[in-house]
Amino acid sequence: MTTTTAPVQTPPQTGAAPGRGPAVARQVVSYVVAVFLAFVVAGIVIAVLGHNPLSAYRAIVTTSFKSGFGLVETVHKWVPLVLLALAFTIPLAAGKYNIGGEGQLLVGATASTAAGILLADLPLPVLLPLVLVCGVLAGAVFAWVAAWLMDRFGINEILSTVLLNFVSFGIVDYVASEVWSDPAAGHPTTIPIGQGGLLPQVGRPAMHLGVLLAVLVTVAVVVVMRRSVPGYELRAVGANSRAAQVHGIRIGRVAVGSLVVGGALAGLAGAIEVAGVHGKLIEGMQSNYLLLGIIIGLIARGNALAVPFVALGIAVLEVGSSAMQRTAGVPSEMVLIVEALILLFLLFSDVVGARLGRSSR
Amino acid sequence: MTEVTSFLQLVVTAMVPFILAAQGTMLAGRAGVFNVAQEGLMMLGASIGFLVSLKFGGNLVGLVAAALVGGFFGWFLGWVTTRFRLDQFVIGLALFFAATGIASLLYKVVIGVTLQPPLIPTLDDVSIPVLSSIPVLGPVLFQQSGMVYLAFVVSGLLYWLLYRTNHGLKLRSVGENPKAADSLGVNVARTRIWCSAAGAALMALAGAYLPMTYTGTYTEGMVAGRGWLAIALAFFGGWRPLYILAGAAFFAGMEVLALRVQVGGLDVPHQFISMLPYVATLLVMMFALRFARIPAFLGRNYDRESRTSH
Amino acid sequence: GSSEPGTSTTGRAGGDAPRIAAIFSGSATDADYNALGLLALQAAEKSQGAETAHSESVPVPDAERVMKEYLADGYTVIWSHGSQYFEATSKLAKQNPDVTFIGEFDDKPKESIPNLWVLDRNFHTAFYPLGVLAAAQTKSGKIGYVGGLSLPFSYSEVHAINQALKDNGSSATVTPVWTGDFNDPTKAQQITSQLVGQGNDVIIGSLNLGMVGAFQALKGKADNVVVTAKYTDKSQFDPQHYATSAIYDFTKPLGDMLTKIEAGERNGYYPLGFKTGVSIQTPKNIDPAVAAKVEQAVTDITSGKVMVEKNLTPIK
Amino acid sequence: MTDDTARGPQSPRPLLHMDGIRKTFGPVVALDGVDLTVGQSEVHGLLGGNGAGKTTLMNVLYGLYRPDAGTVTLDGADVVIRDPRAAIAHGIGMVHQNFLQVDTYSVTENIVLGTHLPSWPSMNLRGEAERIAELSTRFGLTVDPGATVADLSVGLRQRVEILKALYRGAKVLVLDEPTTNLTPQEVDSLFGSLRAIVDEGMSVVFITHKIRETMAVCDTLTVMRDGHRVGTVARRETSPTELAGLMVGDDAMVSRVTEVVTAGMAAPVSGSSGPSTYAVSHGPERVVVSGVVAHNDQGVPATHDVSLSVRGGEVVGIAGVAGNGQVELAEALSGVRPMVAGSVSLDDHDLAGAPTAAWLDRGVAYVPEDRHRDGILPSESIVENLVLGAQRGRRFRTGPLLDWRRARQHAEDSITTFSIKAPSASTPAAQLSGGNIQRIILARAFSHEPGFLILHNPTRGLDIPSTQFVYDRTREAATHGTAVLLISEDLDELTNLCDRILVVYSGRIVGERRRGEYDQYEMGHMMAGLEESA
Ligand SMILES: Nc1ncnc2c1ncn2[C@@H]1O[C@H](COP(=O)(O)OP(=O)(O)OP(=O)(O)O)[C@@H](O)[C@H]1O
Ligand SMILES: Nc1ncnc2c1ncn2[C@@H]1O[C@H](COP(=O)(O)OP(=O)(O)OP(=O)(O)O)[C@@H](O)[C@H]1O
Ligand SMILES: [Mg+2]
Ligand SMILES: [Mg+2]
Repeated sequence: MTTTTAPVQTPPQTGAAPGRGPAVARQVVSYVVAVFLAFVVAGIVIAVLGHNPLSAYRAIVTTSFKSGFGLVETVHKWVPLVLLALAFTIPLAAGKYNIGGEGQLLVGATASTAAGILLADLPLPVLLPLVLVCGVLAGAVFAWVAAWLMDRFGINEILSTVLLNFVSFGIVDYVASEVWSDPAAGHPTTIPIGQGGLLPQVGRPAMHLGVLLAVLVTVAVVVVMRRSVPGYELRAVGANSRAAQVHGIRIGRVAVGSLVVGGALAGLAGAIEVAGVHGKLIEGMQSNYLLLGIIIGLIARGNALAVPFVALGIAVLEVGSSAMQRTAGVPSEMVLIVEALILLFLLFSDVVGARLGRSSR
Repeated sequence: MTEVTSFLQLVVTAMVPFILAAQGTMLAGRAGVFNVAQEGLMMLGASIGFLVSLKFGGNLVGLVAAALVGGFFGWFLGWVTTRFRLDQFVIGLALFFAATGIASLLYKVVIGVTLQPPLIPTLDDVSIPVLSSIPVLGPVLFQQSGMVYLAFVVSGLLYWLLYRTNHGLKLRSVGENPKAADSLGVNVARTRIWCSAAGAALMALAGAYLPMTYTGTYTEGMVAGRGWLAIALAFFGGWRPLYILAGAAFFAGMEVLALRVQVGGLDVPHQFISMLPYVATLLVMMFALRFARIPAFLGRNYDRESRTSH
Repeated sequence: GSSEPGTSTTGRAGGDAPRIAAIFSGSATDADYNALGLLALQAAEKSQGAETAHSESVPVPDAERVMKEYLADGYTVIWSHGSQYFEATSKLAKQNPDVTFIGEFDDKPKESIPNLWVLDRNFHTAFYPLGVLAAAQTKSGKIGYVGGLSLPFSYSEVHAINQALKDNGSSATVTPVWTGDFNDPTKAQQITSQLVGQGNDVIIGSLNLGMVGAFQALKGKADNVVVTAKYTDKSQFDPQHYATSAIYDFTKPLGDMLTKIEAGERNGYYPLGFKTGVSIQTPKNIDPAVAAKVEQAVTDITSGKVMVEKNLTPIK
Repeated sequence: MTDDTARGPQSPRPLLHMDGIRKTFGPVVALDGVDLTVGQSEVHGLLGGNGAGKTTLMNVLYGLYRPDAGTVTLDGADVVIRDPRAAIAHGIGMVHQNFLQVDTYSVTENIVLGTHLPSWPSMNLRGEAERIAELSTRFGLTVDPGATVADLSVGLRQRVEILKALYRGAKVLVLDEPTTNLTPQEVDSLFGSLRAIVDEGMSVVFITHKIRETMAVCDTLTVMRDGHRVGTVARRETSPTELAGLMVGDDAMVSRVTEVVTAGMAAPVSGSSGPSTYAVSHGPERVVVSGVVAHNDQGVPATHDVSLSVRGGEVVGIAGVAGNGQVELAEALSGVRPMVAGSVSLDDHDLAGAPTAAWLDRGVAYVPEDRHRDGILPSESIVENLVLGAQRGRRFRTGPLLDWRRARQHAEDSITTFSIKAPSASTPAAQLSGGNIQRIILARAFSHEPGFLILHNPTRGLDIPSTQFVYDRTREAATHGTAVLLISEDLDELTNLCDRILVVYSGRIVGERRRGEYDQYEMGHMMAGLEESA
């Protein structure tokens, strides 16, 4: 371990530079192993409960792919999942945990609905963008509240975002049962938004164009994260916020900005749910997208490029879970357990991988 | 019973799940383990506590079973984060998912299809002679179920353990500077694993309290965010047992007050009233948090042979 | 066939027998609204020889997807059990003219869809006699109404109680409170404790699983208080305070509608009432005179002597 | 300080013997069959460059690291030391380089931590506090047992560390680079305590890379290099040059690094000065600092009214004991920490109040003290680390996007010019050694072509060749007209490099000396706040 002094010129050792190929391959292998083990363990549980694991899994896989209908349902589910996963992942890159995706989605959906109802008569080219923009802005503002509390008062963002979720439930309930309530709905639901606020549908079975929007947004996020200055600064803050600060990056702004952008994406998810799926605000429309978004972000290990693919896998699982319940009689809670197992095995595969790597040297 | 007394009695009853879950969070956190699975562990505790009480008769068995299962989850969290140094937050969330799933699954598997929801008897009030006849405070503090006394006794014991014993000195050092603790022969991994297990057991007890006090039955979603609030409470209470007790009074007070306002017929939409506890918590934290200290190593794993973890 | 709570696909396959799919909002083991749905479905299976399937715990936003899955599986009758699904159901009905739908609603729908049967639950009808009971029973003049979400049908129940108070010349007041969730027993327990603490001595519950909590609040305390429930006989929860329950039975309504559907009548309006599936359980723990008044109210409504106004507007 | 009268008799049987110790960390062989023998009642110096394995060897002895091979004998008996608990039981005490203390605990609590104390009904530390007070007077290690350690100075915290070992009845006391942050006076007092400890029959292992210090206090010396023991010599029979040869291992190299090896060796003598061969004629005043007040993280003023100026080509030093406002000053002068009052200008541009990025653009470059904490993005590659701070500039951008190809080219060039040892430009910075991380930070600082270069403890923890590299680069920058401010706790380094030295105490500049007037003892007095002079 001799170190040379300048100005002696020693060429850097580049011989043993590890290529990117094997690293990616290792990642893929660890995903495959984790998913496989999770299904094996869950299969054992399913069998113990007295069901047939194979037919359960067949139900999961075939629902999404055997019919155009299943495919469209899966893709429609993918949209909020991928957006909420990004809403979690982007702040995560800066070391911040956004657990408020569901509140941001709901507030975004509320604002979209408000725009769609108040301006119901506007034509599509005006109303639709308005509906979407209102959702995005509302989500961003709601996330900003948490970010401001964090930045100004040092309140842990996990807490503020979680608490604000509960606040958003009240807001939705109020709007859907007092402000623009649809008395015929039998559930806290608003009246429908104007026709011009609905996303166009294409194909048969119909798919809404929010899917295209989500794809574009995902691509944009990946490019921004990898190639742009803000993306770089975001990663720098996440890697070492002090070093980033010393080198001129305003870490407070980056952290706040990342949460606000995350909130904007969650708000967009809410807007798309309104404009593309429901056409109105429905209490409970946030489903379990928040938890799934977090799982996706964690399984993707915060890598924005992996998020859309993991989200697709989870969408298949989720859409399949009710089919599994219907046709194989397996309680749908099993899917939650499978997801937890995938996460656990993924982490363990790192440990095992590191051990194997060490012993093979 | 006067109105004040009955209000306070409800507050004290509502404090218990907050106290137990937040003290559990605090105990694990003081040793450096940041558990975020409260919500799931409480559901699991509620489900197990209910099912075991039902099947084996007796709330005590149910409570013990809930604590053991919760403790096992906590032990697992402590074990994988010390032995394999896996990320505490990710493991915590995975355990939250798993516990949530298992809680509902167990109920479905054990209860199956019946048209009569099974009930367990709720805990009886135990009134402490003499003390319970003090005006106002007597019925509030000394005419409650055993779990209420347990929650207060646990808080007191934790205070004594942390600040008045040698074990506490060691325990706190593990959460503040594990390398220093390790270099003086304190067993960091063992301390963390046990604190995490005991903390999670308290969380499961907090969950088991709900069916045993409020409902006599288990329903999905009965924890209703109290687990998340327990994390807030741990921060709010500055990771100190007695402050947490005071914080729990505030949280429970807000919860009961929000309902009280409705019952009193105040003309505010009930949706806004339901936001009160959360908004009030954020408002108070804006000011209270300045004084709060968090354990320096909270949520961070310790690796003796790594040079970066100090 | 399987005995799982999640599913049941039994009965004879093939033939002309209808294939009925139902969606429920909660677990069919709830001994409440969803269990009633499952009972009706099982009865239909027996009497009509139908093949049935159902999905539990279907959230409102997912209803459309789940029903579409049944459509894809070739079910011929789809029943959404709960008025929260009505929107999605009528939308699908329009899109799938070959399948017959049964939707639940709390009013007469404005438009009639050729392949949609509407089941109007008319909850206000059953709450009028409960109001009569409260008026006669209360000593303190304070009546508590514990609801879940503040929905139009809940408002109609409170209005019906108020009408009963007025009709009986009672000066008692009703305090409506909302737990925010029909299935949150913890909140129901806390809120009922407070209502009782405030001196309310009749509690009218309009909750599903939450009702368990409302009863727990009284267990072993407050002898003078009585509680009424909804949907099923809930006396087992608290024999001491239990007064009565507005009992609902979907077997007859579902059977009637299925028979008509099989006869080719693919749409219609089916109101629930004391002749069709609704009854007030014989009251307990109260003065027989009061019980007689309740019975009289039911008779008067059935005969048309008393008209209960269906008022779905919010309460001031 | 070079007093060598009191020396205990060398006893025949060694107290401690380590034999054939081997320890690897993944691919790195940190110790390759190392032997060490420590006699009774001696101060045994352990000397070696960075990464030689000194700390690792002692961590093995203390049970913190588990060796791959080798045995330990104490007092003639073989012992197995699995963990620190076992080490303590065998009478081994260790003072780590980064103090291992619980900041929020009192001195007493820190010292008794980990021992068995009865706590029913409640723990009582009064008796222990008295014992600690007694120990401190006995060994000249006075400290208030009730104080919270976070409030103590570095010198006092070190006493707490030594007391921890003595309290546990250590027979062998290991001190890992204990002098790094001490004033010369504190060093003398420490050495006095070490002698007192040895006189009571214990032995001390004293780790350092400073040959001067080993010559001052050690009885015997073991020199390590690259995980091997390269020699053990008695202090009387050796010379600094011989030791330097052993440490560096390569005679050609020794001549190139003499400056580092001999730094400060002659300094104690008043009036002597470092080499003056490179004295340059300084340019105009480039940096003017006046009245700077900066707060520490707790919001308490840490610097008071600091004014100074630096000319182009001048190297100005700031001397002081750690914790006297240097961190805050360095950060304020580099634009990282907002100033509460005062102004800083570079080439007549006022920078106060501007965001950090504007300072960087103006040509202020900062080499922070803690390179891991403030200097690098550990999980990111060398390429990304070299872009840090310049990401908004035009250099690495095409349009709105970063041009990673250009950045990579730059990284590869820097790897060559700064002799960074790394497998490739995409290696994560965390995998590099301290010296190589420092090279990355310097490469980044120099790529900004700085007008004002602030270096804070730039050679701390670096081995001799890397230290020499930093010295060479610093001078090179000065000859190109950069104004250099060198903040350091190492007086040898300051006297060696600087044209002028300002002494800080408690956030104030309390004295100034020019080259030719350097006297380390006098400066030590000022650093301790004892002597106020202009
Ligand atoms: N925890 C560790 N993980 C990985 N490598 C380590 C670790 N500790 C030491 N090393 C490596 O072992 C070698 C010896 O390091 P050690 O810290 O013992 O050196 P040292 O002589 O004490 O140096 P210094 O003067 O810098 O303190 C180095 O190459 C170092 O990188
Ligand atoms: N925490 C760590 N984890 C893994 N590897 C490490 C760690 N620390 C150091 N290493 C490895 O040990 C090697 C030596 O590190 P160290 O910092 O001790 O170098 P060094 O020998 O002191 O060199 P330098 O003279 O440049 O400081 C590095 O190349 C690095 O790969
Ligand atoms: Mg080193
Ligand atoms: Mg060392």
